[in-house]
Amino acid sequence: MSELTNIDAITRTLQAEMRRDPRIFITGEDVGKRGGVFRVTKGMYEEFGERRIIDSPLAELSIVATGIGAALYGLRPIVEIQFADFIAPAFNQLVQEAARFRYRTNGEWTVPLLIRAPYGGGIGGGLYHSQSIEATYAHVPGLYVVAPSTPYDIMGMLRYALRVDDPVLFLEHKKTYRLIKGEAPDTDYMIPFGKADIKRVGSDITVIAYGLMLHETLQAAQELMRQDISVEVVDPRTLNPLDRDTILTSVKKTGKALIVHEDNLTLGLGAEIAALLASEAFEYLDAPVMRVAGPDVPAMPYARTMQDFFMPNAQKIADALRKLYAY
Amino acid sequence: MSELTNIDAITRTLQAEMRRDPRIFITGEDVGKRGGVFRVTKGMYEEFGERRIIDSPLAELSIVATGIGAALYGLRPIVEIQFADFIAPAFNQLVQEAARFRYRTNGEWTVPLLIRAPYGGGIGGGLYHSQSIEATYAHVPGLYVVAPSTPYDIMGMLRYALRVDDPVLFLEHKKTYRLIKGEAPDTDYMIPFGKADIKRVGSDITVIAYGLMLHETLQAAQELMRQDISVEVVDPRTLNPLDRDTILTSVKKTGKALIVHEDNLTLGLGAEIAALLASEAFEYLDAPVMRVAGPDVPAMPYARTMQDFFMPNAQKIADALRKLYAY
Amino acid sequence: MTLALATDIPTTPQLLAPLHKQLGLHDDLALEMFWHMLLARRLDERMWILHRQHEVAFHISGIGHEATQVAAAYALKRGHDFIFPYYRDLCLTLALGLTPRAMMLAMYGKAGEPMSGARQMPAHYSARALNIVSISSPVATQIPQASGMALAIKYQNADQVVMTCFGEGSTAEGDFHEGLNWAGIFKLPVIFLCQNNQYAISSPVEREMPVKNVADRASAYGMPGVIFDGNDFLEAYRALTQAVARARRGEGPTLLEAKMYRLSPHSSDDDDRTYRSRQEVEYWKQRDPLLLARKYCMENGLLDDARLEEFEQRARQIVDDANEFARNAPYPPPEEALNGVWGALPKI
Amino acid sequence: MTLALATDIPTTPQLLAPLHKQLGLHDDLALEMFWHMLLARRLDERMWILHRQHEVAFHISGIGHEATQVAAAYALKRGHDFIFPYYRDLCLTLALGLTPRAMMLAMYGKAGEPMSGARQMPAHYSARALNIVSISSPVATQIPQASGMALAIKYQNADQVVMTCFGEGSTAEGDFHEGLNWAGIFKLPVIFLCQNNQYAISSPVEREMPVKNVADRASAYGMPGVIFDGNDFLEAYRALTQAVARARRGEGPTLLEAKMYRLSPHSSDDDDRTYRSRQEVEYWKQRDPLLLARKYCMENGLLDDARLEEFEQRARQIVDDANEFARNAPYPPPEEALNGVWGALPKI
Ligand SMILES: Cc1ncc(C[n+]2csc(CCOP(=O)(O)OP(=O)(O)O)c2C)c(N)n1
Ligand SMILES: Cc1ncc(C[n+]2csc(CCOP(=O)(O)OP(=O)(O)O)c2C)c(N)n1
Ligand SMILES: [Mg+2]
Ligand SMILES: [Mg+2]
Repeated sequence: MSELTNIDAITRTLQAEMRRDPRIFITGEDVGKRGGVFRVTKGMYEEFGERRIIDSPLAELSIVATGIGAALYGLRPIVEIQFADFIAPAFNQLVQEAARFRYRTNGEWTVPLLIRAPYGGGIGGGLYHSQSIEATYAHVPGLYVVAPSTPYDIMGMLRYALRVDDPVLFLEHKKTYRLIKGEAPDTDYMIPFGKADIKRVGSDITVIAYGLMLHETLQAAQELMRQDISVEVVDPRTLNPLDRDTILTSVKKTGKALIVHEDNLTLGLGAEIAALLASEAFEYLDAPVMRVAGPDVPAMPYARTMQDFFMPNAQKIADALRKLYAY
Repeated sequence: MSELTNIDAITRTLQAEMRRDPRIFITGEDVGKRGGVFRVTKGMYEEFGERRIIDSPLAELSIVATGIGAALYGLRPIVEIQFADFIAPAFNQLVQEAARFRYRTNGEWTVPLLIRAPYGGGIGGGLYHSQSIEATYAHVPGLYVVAPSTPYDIMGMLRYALRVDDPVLFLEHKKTYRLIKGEAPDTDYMIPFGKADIKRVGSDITVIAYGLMLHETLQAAQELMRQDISVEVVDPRTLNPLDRDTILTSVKKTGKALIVHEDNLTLGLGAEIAALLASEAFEYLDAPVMRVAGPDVPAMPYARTMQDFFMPNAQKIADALRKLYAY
Repeated sequence: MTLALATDIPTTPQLLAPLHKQLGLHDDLALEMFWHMLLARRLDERMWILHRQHEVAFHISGIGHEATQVAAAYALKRGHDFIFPYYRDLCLTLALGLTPRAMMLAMYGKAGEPMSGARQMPAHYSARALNIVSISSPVATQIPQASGMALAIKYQNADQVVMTCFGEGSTAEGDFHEGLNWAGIFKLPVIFLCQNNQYAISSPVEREMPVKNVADRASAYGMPGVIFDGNDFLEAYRALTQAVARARRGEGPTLLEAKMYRLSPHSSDDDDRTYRSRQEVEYWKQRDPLLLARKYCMENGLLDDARLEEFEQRARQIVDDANEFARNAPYPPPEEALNGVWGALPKI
Repeated sequence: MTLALATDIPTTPQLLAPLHKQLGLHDDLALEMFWHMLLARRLDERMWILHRQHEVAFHISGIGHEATQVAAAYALKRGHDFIFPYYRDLCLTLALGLTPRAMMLAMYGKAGEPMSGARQMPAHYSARALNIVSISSPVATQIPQASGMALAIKYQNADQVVMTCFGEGSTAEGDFHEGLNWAGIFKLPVIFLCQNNQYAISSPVEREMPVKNVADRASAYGMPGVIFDGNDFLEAYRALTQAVARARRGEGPTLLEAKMYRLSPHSSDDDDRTYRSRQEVEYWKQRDPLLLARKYCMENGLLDDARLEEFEQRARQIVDDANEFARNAPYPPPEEALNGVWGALPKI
C-alpha cells in the first residue's frame, strides 16, 4: 500500500505500463522535456527517450488523428490533450473517426487509443481552461469516457484502459491532481469499465457524482450525517457506457436521487441519469430527481466570485440534499 | 395562402430575406451555380450574383469561422453545411467561438450567424449522411438550435432567425424536404424562438417530437385515435433553449410522456426532457417517462434493413404509446 | 512487380526500350495494369447502369482516375504497405485485391459485404487483410491518420510505407495541413497522392485554392511536390515508384499531384451540366486514361484486338457474376445494426 | 501617423535622413512608439511582480514582442481597421488604446474589467470601440475569423483592413491553413502577423514545422511572405505599412513573420529552464527590442537621459495608478455569471 496523490497515480501507472508494453508511446504538446504543463509526464522523457515521449506540434486534430493511425497499426498510443477544452478541434477525428472504425468495418479495424485530458474548474482557468466536456462525448457510442477520481480508481482504470481495444477518453479532474490523496495497493490490480462504485453507503438519498464533485459530495454527506441524514454516494467512474444497474439499485433502495456535476445543467450527464431513473425507477421514486450542476452559461468565468457562483460545492450539495430529504 | 414543400419554404424565404436585407449573403460548398446539393439555393446565384452567393472552399471549420468574422463586422451571413454530419470539423469554431463571443465580451461583440444544416436519416445515407446532431449542440448555451418541421414553421422561424443577434443552428430534416407539404400565409409572419407548438391536442399521453419524427408521431396519433387513445403532440421547434413551460403544461395535463428522436438514446434530447419531467412534473406523472430513439450505435447503417431497424417510425411510436397507455 | 519495388528505377533512359520496360515493368505486368483499368471501368460503368435502372440507390465513380490508381497499386508492396484510399479508388482497391463481388455487395447494401458489413455507403473501401484502411465520408480525415500510421512504422523501424489518396478540393481542410505538417516534421514514410480531377463537386480549382497546383503546397511542408500526367499510367507509375522508394529509404514524405479529369458527374446525385460545359468534358474524353493505355499497349505489342476482346469478355463475365451474386444476396438481418459497437472487454 | 497610413512609404531611401523619417514617421511619432514600448514593458514587469507577490493568479507576458507590436499599432488606422490580437499583444492593444487600468482589472478579475466583464483570463484583449476583436484561448481560431471579417469588408467595398496576430507554433493548427486559404482565394484585405518567438511553450520551431520560416508557407496560399527583424521597431514598421498598403489597395493578403524571442517564460505557470539554456536567453537579451529602440532614439536625438527619466517616471505613475485602481476595485457580483448569454430577442 502507498499513499499518493491523483497526479502521482497517473504518472506512476504510465511509467509502469510503458515498461511493460513496448507498443505504448506518448505524444502531445510539451510532454517531453517539459514533462507536460501539469507535469504528468515528468521524468518520462529522460527514462523513455524521444522515441516514446514525443512532443507533438500544436495541433489537436492531428494529435488525435495520428494517434488513430498508430493505433490502427497495432501500437497503443497515449495522447495528452493539454486542457480538455482544447480537444474541440479534434472533435471530428474523435467522434466520427476513432469512435466509428470498429463499427464501420464490422470489427476489422480497431482503434485502441487512449486520450488523456485534464478537465474541470475551480482553478481560475476562466472560460477555456475549466470545462467539463464529458457529456458531449458520453453521447458517442463506441467511445469510452471514464473519469476516475481517486488514486485507487485512477490506477486500476488506467491499467485497464491500456488493455481495452477501443478508444478511451480518460478525464482527469485537474483540481484533484494534487488535492486528492489516497491509498492504492502496490499490485497490478485493474478496475473494469462500466462498473460504478459505491463510495459511501447510505439509506435516505442517493447522490451520483464523479470528479471533484465526488469529493464535494462526500464532504456534504459527512456533514448531513450530523443531522441523521444518510446519504449513499455512487461514483459512476465510467461515464460512457454508464453502469445503469448500480445506479438503479441504489436509487430503488433510497427512493431519492440527486446528480451533481460541474458541466452545465442542460444535457449534462445528469440528464441521462435522471431520464434513466424516470423510466426505470419510476415506481421507486419518492421525490423528484434533482440535479445540482453548473448553470447554463457558455463556460466558467474567471473572476473568483463568478467562478465560485458557477461551481457546485459541498455547501450547495448539502442544501439540495436537505431539500430532497424534506420532500 | 400557398401550399408548398419544406424545401420550397426555405428557398422562398431565403430569397425574400435577401431582397429585404443587403447584409445577408450565403456561403457554403456548391451553393452557387450548383444551387447546393439539395438545390435549396437553386436560382439564387442567378438572382444575387457571386457577390452574395459565394461558393466556399471545401472546409467547414473556415466556413463557420469566416461566417463569424463577417457577422462580427455587422453582416448577416448564412452558411450552409452540406450535410449536418460535416459540421464536426467546425465544432471548435461553433461551440467555443460563435456561441461565446457575446458572453466573453460582456455583450460587446455578437455573432448573428445563421448556420443551415440538412440532418436526419431514412434516405440511404449511411453513417455519415444521416446523423441527427441536435443534442450535441443543444448542450451549448449561447447557441440557438432550431428544427422547424413544417413549411409554416420553417418560414416563420427562418425569418425570425435572420433578426436574432446570436448564432443559430438551423436544422432541416432532409427527408422532409420534398415529403412534407403544408400551407403558409403570404405574409411576413414570424415565429419566435423558444416557443413550442401543440401540433395536436389530446388528453391521454403527451408526445414530444420534432423533425421527421413529428410527422411519424402525428401518423401514430391518428392511428391510435381509432383505439380511442388521445395523444397530444408537442413540437418543441426550438431545441435550445427548450420551451419548458409548454412541455410541462402538457405533461401535467396528460400525466404520461413519450419523447421521440432519431438521435441515439443516450444523452439525446430526450434525456433532457425526461430529466425536466422527472424534476418538475414528478407529482403529475402517472407512468414512467418513455423514450423512443435511435439505438446507441455510432450512426445509422446503409443497408435498408438495418437503417429501418435504426429509425423510429409511426409503427414503433404507436407500439410505445399503447404500452404507455396501458401502464 | 517486386523488381520495381525493391530497387530504384533506372535513371538513364534506355531510349530504345518502350517506356514500361524503362520503368522496370515487364510486359505481363504492364498488361496486367491495363487489365485492371479495364475491369474497373467496366465495373464502374455497370454501376452507373444499375443506378439508372433503380437497382441501386447511389454510385460515386472513379471513371477517369484509373491510370493513376492502377499505378499506385503496382508501386506499392501489396499486403505489406498500407493504403488509406478515398471514395474514387475503385480501380486502386480492385487492383490491390478487393473483389468485384465485394464492390457489388456494397452497391446493394447486402449481407456479407466485407468492408463494413453493409453499414457504409458504397465506395467506402476497406480490407484489413489487404492493409486497406477504412475511410469515412468526411473528406481529408484520412490524411493525418496516414501520417500517424507512418509514425508507427517509423517507431517500429519497419520498412513499410503508407499511401493516402484524396481529391484536390479536400486539401482546403485543416486535416490536410496538419497531416502534412506531421509528416514533414518527423520525415515519415508516407505518400500523399492527390488525384486532381479539377472539381470538388461543382467548384473548379480556382475556388478551392489560390495556387495553380496542389503540389505547390509541398514546400510549405518541407517535402517534394511532384506533378505528373495522371491520365498516363506509366508516367503515374514513374512518379509513384519514386515517391515510394524515397519513403522506403527513410527520406520522408512526398506530395504527388496527378492531373486528370473527373469524366463522370460527381456522383449519381449530381448533374454536372449546371456547372461545366459539354465541350470541356468532350475535350477531356480525348485524354481518357483507358484509351491512352489501350493505345500504348497496342502500339507496343502488348495487346491486339483478339486479346482485347478476350479481356472485354472476361470483364463482362466478372461484372455479371458480381452483379448476380450481389443481387441475389440477402439483406443483413435488421438487428445486425446493434452489433460491433464495442470490442470484447479484457479479462481481469 | 495618418501620413504613413494614407500614402505608401517612399521607395527611394533618403540616405541622409534617419530611418524613421525615411519611413515617413516624424520625430514625435517615433518617440511615441518608443513610449508605448516602454509603458508596455513596465506594465508587463509589474504584472510579473504582482504574480510573484501572489496578488494575481496568472500572467502571460509580451516581453520581447514590443517592437513588432507597436509597429503594428502605428501601421493601422486606429478605430478604422480591425485587429484580432493574441494573448501576447499587450503592447499592441495598449498602443491602440486599451488602458492600463483595463489591463490591471483583468489581472485581478475585478468588476468593471471592460474586455470581458472579468469573465476571461487576463490577456484576452477586446474592445469594440477600438475595433479590437475578442480572442479566446484556443489558439489560431482568430485566423479564419479575420479572413471572414476581411470578406465582409470586401463585400461592403469598405477601405478597411484586418490584421490578426498569432505565434509560430499556432500555424500547425488547421485554422491557420483554412484562414490563409480563404484569404488567398478571395484576395482579402487581411494581414497575418506571425510573431515568431521561436517557442511554443517548450517546443522549438523545428518541432512545430518542417520549414525554417513561417513565411515559407505563404507561397502555398498565393500571397507574399515577408520576414523581418521583429526586434527592430522601424524594420517592423516598414514591413507592416507595406502589407497594410497592399491590403488597402485591394491587392490581397500578406503573411508577415517577425523574428524575435520570447524573453520571459511562456506564462507564470511555466519554468523555461527545463527546456532552454540560460546562455540562449542571455544572447537574446542583447537583442531586447526595448534596448534597441532606446538606443535608436538616443542616437537620433529623439531622446535624452532627462526625457527618458521623465518617461520612466510617467510609466511608473501610470502603472501604480492602474494597479491601485484594480486592487481596490470590487469583485463582480457572483450572479453576474448568469448574464450575457443571449441577446434580447427581436420584437414581432
Ligand atoms: C467534410 C466534408 N465536407 C463535405 C463533404 C461533401 N463532399 C463529398 S465529396 C466533395 C468534393 C470533394 O472534392 P475533391 O476533394 O476534389 O475530390 P473529388 O470528389 O473531386 O475526387 C464534397 C464537398 C464531405 N464528404 N466531407
Ligand atoms: C488549441 C490550443 N491548444 C493548446 C493550447 C495551450 N497553449 C497555449 S499557448 C501555447 C503555445 C503557443 O505557441 P505559439 O503559437 O508559438 O505562441 P507563443 O506563445 O510562443 O507566442 C499552447 C500550446 C491552446 N491555448 N490552444
Ligand atoms: Mg476533385
Ligand atoms: Mg511562439
